[in-house]
Amino acid sequence: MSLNVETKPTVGLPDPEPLRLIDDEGRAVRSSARQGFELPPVATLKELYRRMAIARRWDTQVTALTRQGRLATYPSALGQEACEIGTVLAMTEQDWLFPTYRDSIALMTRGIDPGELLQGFRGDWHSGWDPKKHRTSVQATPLATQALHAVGYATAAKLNGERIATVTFIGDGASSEGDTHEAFNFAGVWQAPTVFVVQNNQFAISVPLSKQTRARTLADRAIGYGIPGYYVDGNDAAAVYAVMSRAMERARRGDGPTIVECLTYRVEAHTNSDDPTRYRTADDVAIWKGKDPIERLERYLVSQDALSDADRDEITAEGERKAAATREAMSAEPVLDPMDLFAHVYVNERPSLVEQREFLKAEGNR
Amino acid sequence: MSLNVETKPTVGLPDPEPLRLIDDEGRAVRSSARQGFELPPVATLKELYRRMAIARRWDTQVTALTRQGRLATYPSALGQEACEIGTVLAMTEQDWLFPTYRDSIALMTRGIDPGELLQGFRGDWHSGWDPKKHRTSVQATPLATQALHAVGYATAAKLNGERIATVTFIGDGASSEGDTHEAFNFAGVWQAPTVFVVQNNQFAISVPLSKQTRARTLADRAIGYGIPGYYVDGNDAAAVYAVMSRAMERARRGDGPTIVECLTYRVEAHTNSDDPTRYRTADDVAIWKGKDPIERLERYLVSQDALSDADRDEITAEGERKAAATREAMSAEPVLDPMDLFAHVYVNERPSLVEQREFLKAEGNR
Amino acid sequence: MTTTEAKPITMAAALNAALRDAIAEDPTVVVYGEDVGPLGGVFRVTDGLQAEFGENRVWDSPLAESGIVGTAVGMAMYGMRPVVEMQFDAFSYPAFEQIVSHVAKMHNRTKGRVALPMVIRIPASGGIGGVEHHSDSSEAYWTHTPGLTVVMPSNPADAYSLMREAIRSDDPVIFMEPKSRYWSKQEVALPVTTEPIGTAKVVREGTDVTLIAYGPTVATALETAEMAEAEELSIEVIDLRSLSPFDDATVGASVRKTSRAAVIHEAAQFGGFGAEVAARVTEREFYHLAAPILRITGFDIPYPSPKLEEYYLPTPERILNALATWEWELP
Amino acid sequence: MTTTEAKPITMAAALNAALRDAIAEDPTVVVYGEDVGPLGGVFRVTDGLQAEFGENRVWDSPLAESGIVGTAVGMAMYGMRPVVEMQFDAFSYPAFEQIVSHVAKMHNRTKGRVALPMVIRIPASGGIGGVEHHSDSSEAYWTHTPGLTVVMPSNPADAYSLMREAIRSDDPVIFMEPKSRYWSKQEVALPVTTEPIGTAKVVREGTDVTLIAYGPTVATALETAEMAEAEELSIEVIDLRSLSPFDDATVGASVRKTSRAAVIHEAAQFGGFGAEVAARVTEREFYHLAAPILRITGFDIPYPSPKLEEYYLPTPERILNALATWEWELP
Ligand SMILES: Cc1ncc(C[n+]2csc(CCOP(=O)(O)OP(=O)(O)O)c2C)c(N)n1
Ligand SMILES: Cc1ncc(C[n+]2csc(CCOP(=O)(O)OP(=O)(O)O)c2C)c(N)n1
Ligand SMILES: [Mg+2]
Ligand SMILES: [Mg+2]
Repeated sequence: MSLNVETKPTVGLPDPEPLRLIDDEGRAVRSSARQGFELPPVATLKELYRRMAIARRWDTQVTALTRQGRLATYPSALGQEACEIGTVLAMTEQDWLFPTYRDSIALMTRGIDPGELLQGFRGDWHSGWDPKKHRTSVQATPLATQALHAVGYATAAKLNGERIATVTFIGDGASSEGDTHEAFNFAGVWQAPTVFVVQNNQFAISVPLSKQTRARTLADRAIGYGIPGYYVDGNDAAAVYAVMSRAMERARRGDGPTIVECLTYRVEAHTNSDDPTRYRTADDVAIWKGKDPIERLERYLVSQDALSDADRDEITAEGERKAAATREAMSAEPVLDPMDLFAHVYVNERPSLVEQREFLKAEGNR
Repeated sequence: MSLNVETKPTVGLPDPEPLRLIDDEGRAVRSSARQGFELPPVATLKELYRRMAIARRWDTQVTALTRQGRLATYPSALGQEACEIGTVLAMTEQDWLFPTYRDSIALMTRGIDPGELLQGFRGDWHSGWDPKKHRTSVQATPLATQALHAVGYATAAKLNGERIATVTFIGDGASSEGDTHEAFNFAGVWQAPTVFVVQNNQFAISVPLSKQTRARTLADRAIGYGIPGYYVDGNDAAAVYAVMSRAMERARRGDGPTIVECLTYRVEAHTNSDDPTRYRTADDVAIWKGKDPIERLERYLVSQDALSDADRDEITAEGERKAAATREAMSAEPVLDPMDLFAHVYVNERPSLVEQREFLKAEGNR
Repeated sequence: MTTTEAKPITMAAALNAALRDAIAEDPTVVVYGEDVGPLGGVFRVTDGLQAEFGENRVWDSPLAESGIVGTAVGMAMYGMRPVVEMQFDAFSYPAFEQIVSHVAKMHNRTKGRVALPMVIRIPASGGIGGVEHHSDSSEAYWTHTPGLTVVMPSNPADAYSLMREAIRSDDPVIFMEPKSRYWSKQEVALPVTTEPIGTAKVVREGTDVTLIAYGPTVATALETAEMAEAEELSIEVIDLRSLSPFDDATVGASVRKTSRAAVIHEAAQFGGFGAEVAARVTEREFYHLAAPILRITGFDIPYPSPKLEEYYLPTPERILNALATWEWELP
Repeated sequence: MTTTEAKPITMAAALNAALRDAIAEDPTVVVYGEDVGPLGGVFRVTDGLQAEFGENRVWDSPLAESGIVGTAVGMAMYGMRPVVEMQFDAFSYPAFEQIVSHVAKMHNRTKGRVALPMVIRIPASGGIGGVEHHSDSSEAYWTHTPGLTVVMPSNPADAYSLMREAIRSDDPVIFMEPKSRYWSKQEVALPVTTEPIGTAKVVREGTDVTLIAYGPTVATALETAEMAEAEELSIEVIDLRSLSPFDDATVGASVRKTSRAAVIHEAAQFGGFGAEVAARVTEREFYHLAAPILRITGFDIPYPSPKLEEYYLPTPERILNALATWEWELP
């Protein structure tokens, strides 16, 4: 495409220390260490906190429902709320999200009804919401494949003169797939308005990061595509939000893609059917529980006198409301129509599928 | 594997100026600009020159034979002799090469008989030599796929305690494929003794480098894998040889992989069936013809009084001998046995293929 | 719109005209892939399109097939109609996951909310003396994948018409272009509309045997029919055109008439598309069949090197020999 | 060597024992893939192997299937016997190019000079309530590819024996493990040697109909045969075990005896492996067949979500209904 400018970019390597704006203890990091980013305003931090707390409550509820057998499977994002919510709040409604199975809380936060959202994991239908309505694609299972969709969508928008950006989440494990490379590279060459959020939660099911890459950071890859890369403390919602906001503006402005690695930790098992005791110790998990993104931001807000009892009550109530709605949605036994199996395979009707549908119908009537 | 050391490497970005030891005019580059590399001894430079000149003569002969219809196709490496020969001379006989269709002159230089070597391009059989005898794999057509074979072979050798290295050539176009990424990454994580030679000849058929990457250099990717990367003037055989020698020793020593980008130019058409006038001007080509790797080294050797008339005569004679042998080999009409079609599909005999072979045999007898 | 008097044009030119007309007519149509820009594709099917429509409609992408198809999925989600090229069958394999797990499934998994109107062009099959990996016939991989539409024209008129329809279709289409027929000519006036996707066509009537062919083997079947006339064997030839959906009605009617059929393709026989043809026609027309449906196809070996491909490809002689093995007097 | 008295073991345990014995016996055998190390694989097939043999024999690779298969090609060229895992059928697709263009072709293109003794394990098919992309049946893609050997055991004894043979084979083997049978038990004494690759087995004798099944559908076919007894229909069941090579002799003999056959699989019907079975058996045994060979298979749709898979999978009822559609009195 002619859209790509022919000058070579000058991008440096990301700082080897993950960028953080609020430290583990909930204190603002001194400005000189902020790599040029500003702490978002308190109102924004409060909203980040609020949405993370609600997401945590909801995620815990879904895990519980899964244990009770109400869902077939559920990959929890517990501990990764700063990455997920920091990203989503930096998006506008017009931006598109291309998520993975891990990112249900991001989708919930983007406003997708939990009943629709969880259809796939309950096992009713592969995907339950209208991607176009929520500008949020299906949750991709084949790893890294969705990153290319994000680049394609963004490029089409750019060709069409629409000033939006797309975001895609990629796991540390998925970063090893060829598609991640191709997505980074196409985005670089086409200067696609896409922000890649590499959620480095340090595990791909059981496989630790050290078996996935020998690089210092995954963000170090960015320079190989002429793309700016950031290495961010993924348990610091303020930092994720600040970096994502800048990257999204850059993309919408037409200045191209960004790779943002968020270093975090998968606190829960990979899914309910995983047994993490086989590959990591409770101590490891405890260390990372100690770096909890929600508690960290809470401490900061408390230190700023920015979190009233009324705020807390409202957040708790909203979390409980979401949890209750989800419990209710998941306890209903949906009536599924097996004839739907044939309805959406093609847009254009196929005689052979009509035959097969009639066959199944006849079997039901037998 | 446990073989990979758990410490993170410290590798820097390659210099943005391609490393050269002998400049366009055939003068030795001053030591301060040599990035810590030494000019190889004159005897080595002479051998590089000699082999390049022979390769050039041979390549030209094969192109001519192709134009005469003796071969189905031939991808010439004219202008890329420094990359090809500089690489091959840095290898020992024990090292393995995993080449592409572009690298016939490397294979010829490694001692593969031209008749066997060209079987594939003549159309007799897919590949004509014994890879094990020459420690040289088949010429890969599906782009970048061979890079993974090189990594696997190297890793197996390492697991087996054998101190060899593998080399693979990758084109600038092929560097965009997912397999290139996976090969770099596996090599980094497994610390495979593999040297990746990215022959950046600035075109993938008609597609110029600017549509292939937005990075400053392809070698910039190396840091994203924790692998050392070099950006080398691919028309300077001395530089290619020096960097490759260091990389190969490093690999054989057990210190892991290296990525070496050699900046060069594809002077000929992609293959005989290509029409480069559609996508580049004669002027562009002329510029690069002016940077000819063989002339450059010749000038240096002459300036050192290192090239006698006897040397020149010997080289010309050897080149003509190779060319004549190839003409002869390619003018013979090989007798092919269609029954071979069924002989090698499996090691274990298959009744169904025996049936099909007998069917074809009966047809022939009809 | 390309409007021409009837004149002989090649399949490559017909495809080129179809792409040109589609791009001109619909601003959402974009064409990209490897070498489709200034070069016009290695088979010149996209010749001149970038010059005419600019780099925002027709462009060269990085060399990565999964990337090409994966980005096309995103573009189609946006509302574009991307037409992308895989340079040869075997070079579509890096895109296999994107095609099978996404292109084929998106409409279904979203309950019809997201359609993917995209066309994946694949210069297909052999017969052109191509070296290793340049002559695969990949149709069986795609036809077995629910969610894909797979077509393969055998002549310029169908090439034009099917391409226009494929681009207009809201379903993703694998568009296989028989390489060996690119330069075959036919008298056609453009634009031309032939039978729609899903329709096979009787291209020669006959009474004794039905030869079922598609793409490159249609010419072989017609030649066979010609030769058979001398032996007073009347051969009907069907050009499938659309492999998926499959036109059971047209094929069934012919087989009920002739009672004998053979399917001809270049791909390896084992698990090839001919297996589906034979199985489904037998299922439906068993009591009308006087003999088993034969498959005259490639052998179960990798596609041969150029000098050996003549032994591999189905020829009229091989087809006639095969027909002679039937027990014509039985049952 | 695992030596046990006859006792009930699961297919997962049998596979685990086979891998253990192969690693112990042959120093060139290595096992790698995603999560095969400390976790022992998501289905525990490699459980305990890394602890027993160390990280240089069994290890977790980066998450990239093309990388896994591509490096295994290189290892096999070196003389190793890599056994690699694709976590689910659909996740083998990124490796499609390496498998089809290299694994399948290396021995042939080098005129037999380079063999690739490697095994690609694929936990296959559905029936376990897996979410999207976790229940594909990919066998038709592999069986259509010349150069590959494709096996699929249905029971623990075969799982052990076929795995040992696959690892010893100098040809590359696609080893499909029916996920829904991983926990099914059988009384077996290890080590056990059953029929070799290339051999199908009559697992139940009968006289009226032959049911041809493999992997997960063998149990379904046996259950059908049991139920049919009540209706005084005598069903013979064949477990194919080896899809490629295909055992024409065993299947042919059975069909000549029963005159009627049906093939049962989970994959979509169109272009599925059943098409090959139906086509080739019909070709060879046409004059012995009293009815067309039926295919009772998945529908031509993407594999359904967990709550709908029961409507998709072939059941004994569906099979019996299908058999009832034959015109039993004809011809
Ligand atoms: C192509 C592909 N290969 C394998 C899998 C099986 N799988 C599902 S999740 C997973 C681990 C992914 O790890 P990561 O990318 O780090 O994401 P996380 O689960 O940690 O969020 C694997 C191997 C898959 N879904 N797709
Ligand atoms: C996977 C794959 N896609 C496409 C092709 C067709 N093709 C053959 S060579 C080539 C260009 C390769 O360019 P580059 O990697 O720069 O190598 P060069 O030919 O310049 O040496 C293409 C597109 C292929 N061989 N393999
Ligand atoms: Mg992870
Ligand atoms: Mg190139």
